[in-house]
Amino acid sequence: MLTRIKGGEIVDPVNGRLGKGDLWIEDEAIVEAPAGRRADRTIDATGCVVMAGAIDIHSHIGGGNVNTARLLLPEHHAAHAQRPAETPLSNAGWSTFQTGCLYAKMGFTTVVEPAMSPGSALHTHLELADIPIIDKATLAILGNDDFLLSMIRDKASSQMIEDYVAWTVGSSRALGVKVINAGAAAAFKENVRTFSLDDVVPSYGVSSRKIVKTLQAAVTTLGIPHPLHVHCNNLGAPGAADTAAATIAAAEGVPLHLAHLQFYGYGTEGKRRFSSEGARLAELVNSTPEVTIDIGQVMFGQTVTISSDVMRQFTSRGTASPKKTVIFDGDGNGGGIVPYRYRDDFYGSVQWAIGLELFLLINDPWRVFFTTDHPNGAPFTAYPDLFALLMSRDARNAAAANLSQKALALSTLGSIDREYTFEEIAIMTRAAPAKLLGLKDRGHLGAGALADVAVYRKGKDIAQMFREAAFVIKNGDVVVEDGAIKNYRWGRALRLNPPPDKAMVRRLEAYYQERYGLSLDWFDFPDSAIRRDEPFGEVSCNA
Amino acid sequence: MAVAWIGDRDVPVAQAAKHAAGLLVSSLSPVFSFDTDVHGTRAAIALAERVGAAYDHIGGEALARETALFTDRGGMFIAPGETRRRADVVVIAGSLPAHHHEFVGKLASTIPDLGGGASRQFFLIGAETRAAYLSKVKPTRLAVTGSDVGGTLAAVRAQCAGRAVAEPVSNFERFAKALAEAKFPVFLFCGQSLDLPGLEMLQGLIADINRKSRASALHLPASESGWGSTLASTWMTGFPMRTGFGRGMPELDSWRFDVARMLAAGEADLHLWVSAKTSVSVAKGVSTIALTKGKKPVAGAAVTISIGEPGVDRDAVAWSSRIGTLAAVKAQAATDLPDAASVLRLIAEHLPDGKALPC
Amino acid sequence: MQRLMVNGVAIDDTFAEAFGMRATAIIITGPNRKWARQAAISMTGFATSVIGCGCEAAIDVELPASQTPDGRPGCRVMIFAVSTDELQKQLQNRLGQCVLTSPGSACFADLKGTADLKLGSALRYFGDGWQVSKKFGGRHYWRVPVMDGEFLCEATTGLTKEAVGGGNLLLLAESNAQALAAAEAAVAAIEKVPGAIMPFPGGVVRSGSKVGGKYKGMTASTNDAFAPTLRGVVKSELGPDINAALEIVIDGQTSDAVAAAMKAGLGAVTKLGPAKGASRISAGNYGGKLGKFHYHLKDLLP
Amino acid sequence: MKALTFTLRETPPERLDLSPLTPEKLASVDKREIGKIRLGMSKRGLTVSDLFKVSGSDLKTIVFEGGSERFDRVGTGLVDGTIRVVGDVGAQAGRQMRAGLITIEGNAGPHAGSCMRGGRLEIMGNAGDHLGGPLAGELAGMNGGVMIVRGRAGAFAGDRMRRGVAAVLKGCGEYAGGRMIAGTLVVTGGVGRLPGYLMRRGSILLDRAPQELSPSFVECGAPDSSFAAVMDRYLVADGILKRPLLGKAPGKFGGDNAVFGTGEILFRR
Repeated sequence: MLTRIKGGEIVDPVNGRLGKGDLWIEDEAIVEAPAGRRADRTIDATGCVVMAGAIDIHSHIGGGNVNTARLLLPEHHAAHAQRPAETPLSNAGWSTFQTGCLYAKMGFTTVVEPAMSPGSALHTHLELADIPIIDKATLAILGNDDFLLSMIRDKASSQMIEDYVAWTVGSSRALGVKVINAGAAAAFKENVRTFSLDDVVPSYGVSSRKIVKTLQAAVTTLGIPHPLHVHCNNLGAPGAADTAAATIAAAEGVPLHLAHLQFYGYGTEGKRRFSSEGARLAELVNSTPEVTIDIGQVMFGQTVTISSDVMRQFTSRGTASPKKTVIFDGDGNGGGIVPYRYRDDFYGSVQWAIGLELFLLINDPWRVFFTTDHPNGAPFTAYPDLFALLMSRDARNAAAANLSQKALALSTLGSIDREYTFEEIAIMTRAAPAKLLGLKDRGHLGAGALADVAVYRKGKDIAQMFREAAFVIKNGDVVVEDGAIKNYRWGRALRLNPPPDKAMVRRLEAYYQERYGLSLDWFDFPDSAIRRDEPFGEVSCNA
Repeated sequence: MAVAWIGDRDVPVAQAAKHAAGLLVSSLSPVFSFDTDVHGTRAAIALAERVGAAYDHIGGEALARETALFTDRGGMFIAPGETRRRADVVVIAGSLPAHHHEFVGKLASTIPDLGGGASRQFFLIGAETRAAYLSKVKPTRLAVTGSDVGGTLAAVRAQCAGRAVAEPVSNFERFAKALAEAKFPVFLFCGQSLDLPGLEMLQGLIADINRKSRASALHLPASESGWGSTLASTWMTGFPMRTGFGRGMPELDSWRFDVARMLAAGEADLHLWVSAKTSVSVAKGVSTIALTKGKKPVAGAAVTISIGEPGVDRDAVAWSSRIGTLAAVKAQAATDLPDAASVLRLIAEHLPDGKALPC
Repeated sequence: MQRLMVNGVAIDDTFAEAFGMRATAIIITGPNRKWARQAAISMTGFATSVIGCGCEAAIDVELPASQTPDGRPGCRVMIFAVSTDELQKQLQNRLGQCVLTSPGSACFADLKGTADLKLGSALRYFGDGWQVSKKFGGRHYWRVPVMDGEFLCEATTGLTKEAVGGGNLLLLAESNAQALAAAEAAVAAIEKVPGAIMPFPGGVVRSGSKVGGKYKGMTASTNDAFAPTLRGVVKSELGPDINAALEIVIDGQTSDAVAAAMKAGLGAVTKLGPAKGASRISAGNYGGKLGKFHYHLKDLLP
Repeated sequence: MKALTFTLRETPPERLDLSPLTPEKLASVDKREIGKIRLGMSKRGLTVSDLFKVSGSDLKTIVFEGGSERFDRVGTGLVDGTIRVVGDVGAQAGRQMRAGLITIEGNAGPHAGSCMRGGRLEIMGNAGDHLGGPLAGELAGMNGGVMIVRGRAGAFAGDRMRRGVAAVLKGCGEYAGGRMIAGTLVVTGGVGRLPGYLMRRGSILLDRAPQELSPSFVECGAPDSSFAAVMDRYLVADGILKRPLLGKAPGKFGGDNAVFGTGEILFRR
């Protein structure tokens, strides 16, 4: 089927296409304007902005810890307003089904769950498979697992470590590798309560830095497109900016991605010893081209923090609101669920301002990514409001007027005039994420690209524009029209598929038999276990 | 071989499914109870939404208590693998159902290899515990005269915090010493022998210990399929089991949607039963659709369709306490009996809108 | 000065001049009348004048067991001060030192006012974490464990800004014995008036004062115009037949309470008559310039 | 004006959600639309006019003539006025009510007075489990007001109670006052096993010594108590009890020592 999206304002920075024009789609792909053919279907995009489908690189949308958070907070789902049923299970608050619908309505077509414990990969993929419409991907967590730490301690060859990383990525169907507070979860099991970049994991004698560098090297050598995705040490602690700075310095010319940098932007100035280091971190990012970051913006209201940084979550259980938490010592990382309410008080205001400072002071939209670390800084449903804050200085000032002025005085936010353009938004949320993740088929509107398209009706209310897209097209299907789901379909989980090294498989089989009394089969699964047609889409590694 | 019946009459599966669909459509208050794998659960919940049904696990009492621990309090938990590799003190709170004895027996025959613990000591909380499967490791019994496991847990926690008790815990000095020296004590628990207050008390004890040192709890569910269904229900609807769709949107109510209660109270007019392991007893005045593994129709059931047992007749995805997560299970002896999900999808295809289930 | 005569007692045509104050009232109960009174007396000791004591306080009325919140004998105690802060401070100190300490005591609010003063809310910390808060029947209590059980104390009591301090009667007699008899009669009558207290010893003050004095720092000094031994050397208010004067000072929950108290006192003294008691009754004032409340004796005659 | 009266036609064939029928919710409903309000909670979805004959118009005084154990959520969130049920009710009667008066002349199901914050809920018959208790996920139960059950209550009476006074006159089941945060639970007629289990603060007041206590409760003496005297007088004066409950010097168990040990069970000796 041939579709013509007519008369919209096309924003496609990758192909340098900016301005009014038509976009043509044939079946699942974008095509050049076909000479002499008539469209089977024409979508009127007059007065609209036309972009590629958005890509979220860091959003906790499924897997064990996310599900535990749902289980912990039934009273929050119950508070959801009653809505008429539209599409299967889409009125079930904070479910997989609703997640896909809500993302699609905002024009997002690919979302990465960034914290999959390899041991519970099947559970994660089953949840992702029940997220409709959009494509998904996961990052596999390494860096607190005994097998890796033991190899580093025993000075295993880099080849062996790469084989292990490749096996983990392949068997867990991941698109990349994440390391979370490297070594801290292992140290916490031995009753260590704080852990910094150069602290050493007991029983292994391996430093956090060593773990990060080892994984960074393996990821790079294996040609995994997405650089090692690092959740630094000391998240949330006043003074964590020093840790983040040290981690940025540790990139040493090799690509490294730092997740939710906002949560490390905390200094120790002022009466409360809590201040913004947003400007300092932005400057460091600007001057370190091999580093990319995402923000983890804080927006106000009730949320729940979900993290595999079990040490950090344990530490913050006293701030839980409502007062109930789950702390899980898993194989490797585990995790913690701590409900939290961001208030527009001093601390909340500082956090809010730091995120915006990072967004606005990091110059290169190709290296800064749009996230709230859903749901840790805010649920992803707050994205439209965040777009408005980035694109309008007036909107920022209006929001800032209601916050703690003492807190804002400790940040540079008030002095920043920058407003994001549609082109920059398209880079940050489409082109750059596709490049970062190695997804060549999306993030742009050039011929041959996957027909993932978001059409937004321009208006004064930027938040409203991004909240309910006029049209969203996924793989050539119109899935959203005027903010409502029109078509239910099943996306895929994008994965890498490096071939497993036979010696490594034998080694792991022996390891699991000896240490767990289980065969390696327990930790793998056939694609058929997902029970969807083509549950996975394969992405190739760099040569 | 017949695999589907309408009443006593054997019919093709499609005809039975069509009849079942008709009953579901005309039912005003259908209820589902099931004991199946994750995919059976997914299909059952998707069908429940379509026909406005409430669903529960078969014999869901203990599961409801374990669920309530998570919804009402949360807690600290540990993976079974870490338990095996780190636990130098193992405390069994209450008794454990037989299907966990093999795993605990493995704990008893191994020692920790991580975290520095050199041996493994066992303690049992609750006077009623008789753990023959642990006889080799000579567990120390912690009990309070005249108290059940709930009272004993309370006394253990009070004594650990240095507060007075009316009646002391037996062998407490030994336990206190073991805790003080332990690298990583792990408490094993199950909702079958602990009620919700007992489960909360145990978690309180663990929270107290974690102020200064480490400890955690290993959840050994009363029903593995029940826990798997709980996880699937939670991601699909936002709610665990005992959720109903009577008003369109999912509502969680562990009292109202206790399916056994609903049947006893005459609140349900149709009962869809899904279990290849156990067979339904048909309630009076309730038309029953039985998806069960049998060679004969269920007496009194309006429709019976024979299904394969997850992991036995059919490949399945099920919760496993061995790894503390969902596992792909290969059929032990594959048969061509359809799995529950296929039959449920088949029924859905005969609903008036004819749409496929989303699961 | 014109004088009215009532039952042979001369009444000066003058007025008592009084001031607005802050006040509160509480009920103190005990295991029996003796210990209820003991706690109340201790609490209101050394509370004769705001000049030197920070507050003025006394038992208002004694309450039988049937009229107290916990069914035990009790006393209604009133306490007056010039500011809310001072009142709170005095209340807290006196409650803590004199009521909390007294065997078997309990303490309840007995005034609904415009603002709250802390009672138990201030003392609860004595419980060192073992104190218990209870709210029921629209009231809030603290229970503080002590050596004979629990000190039960309502969390707060009311503050009134309508209170009046400094109502007075000057009782002038031919002899000391007659002056004292008149004063006792007045006190006995005024004790029955609800909402009015007499903070001086036994309700009586013999050291009436004037404002200021010749020595630096003295805010008040002896009322020389009414001192019989100075009758010849200063401008005296006393006639030749007067050899002793005693004053009754009255603080009231309201202005009406002060007036009622003065009226009761006047009635008792005039009823006693000059032979056994006072031959003349006057009142203290500052010419009407300082206090907002003026109680003319002629308006209060029986 | 005559009370707004809902006269039940026949036993309801499904559970009903009666939360729409409160003075404040009905205030915004056109009188002709009242009959169309959906009450049924199954697919059947019966409406007001399917179930009731409606008469009267005084929104502040609502009467249900006839009740059923399927009457759920009667008086949810009541902020003013009175609701009277001449009959039984189901689950969650008076849930989250803030003020006003609800009288149930028959029995009530589970979670009666769940999370109520104020007002008065009076149940003439028996109540089910979780009297005043929170629903799944909620961390506090009854949070104020007065609740009286003139009959028996089930297990977990006063679960996670935080404030207010709840009284059960003919005894209740196990875990009375379990997980209490604060507040006062009065029980005459005996309590089941393990009262006060996991209570952090609060008072459980009994007319007799409890039978099966957790060993984490310890005996704490019996001095004269002004509190007992004040509470006894309040309970009688407020029409909750006919006779004083605790007497001059009640006995005390302190606990739950598994938690902080700052709760109490007081009982008449």
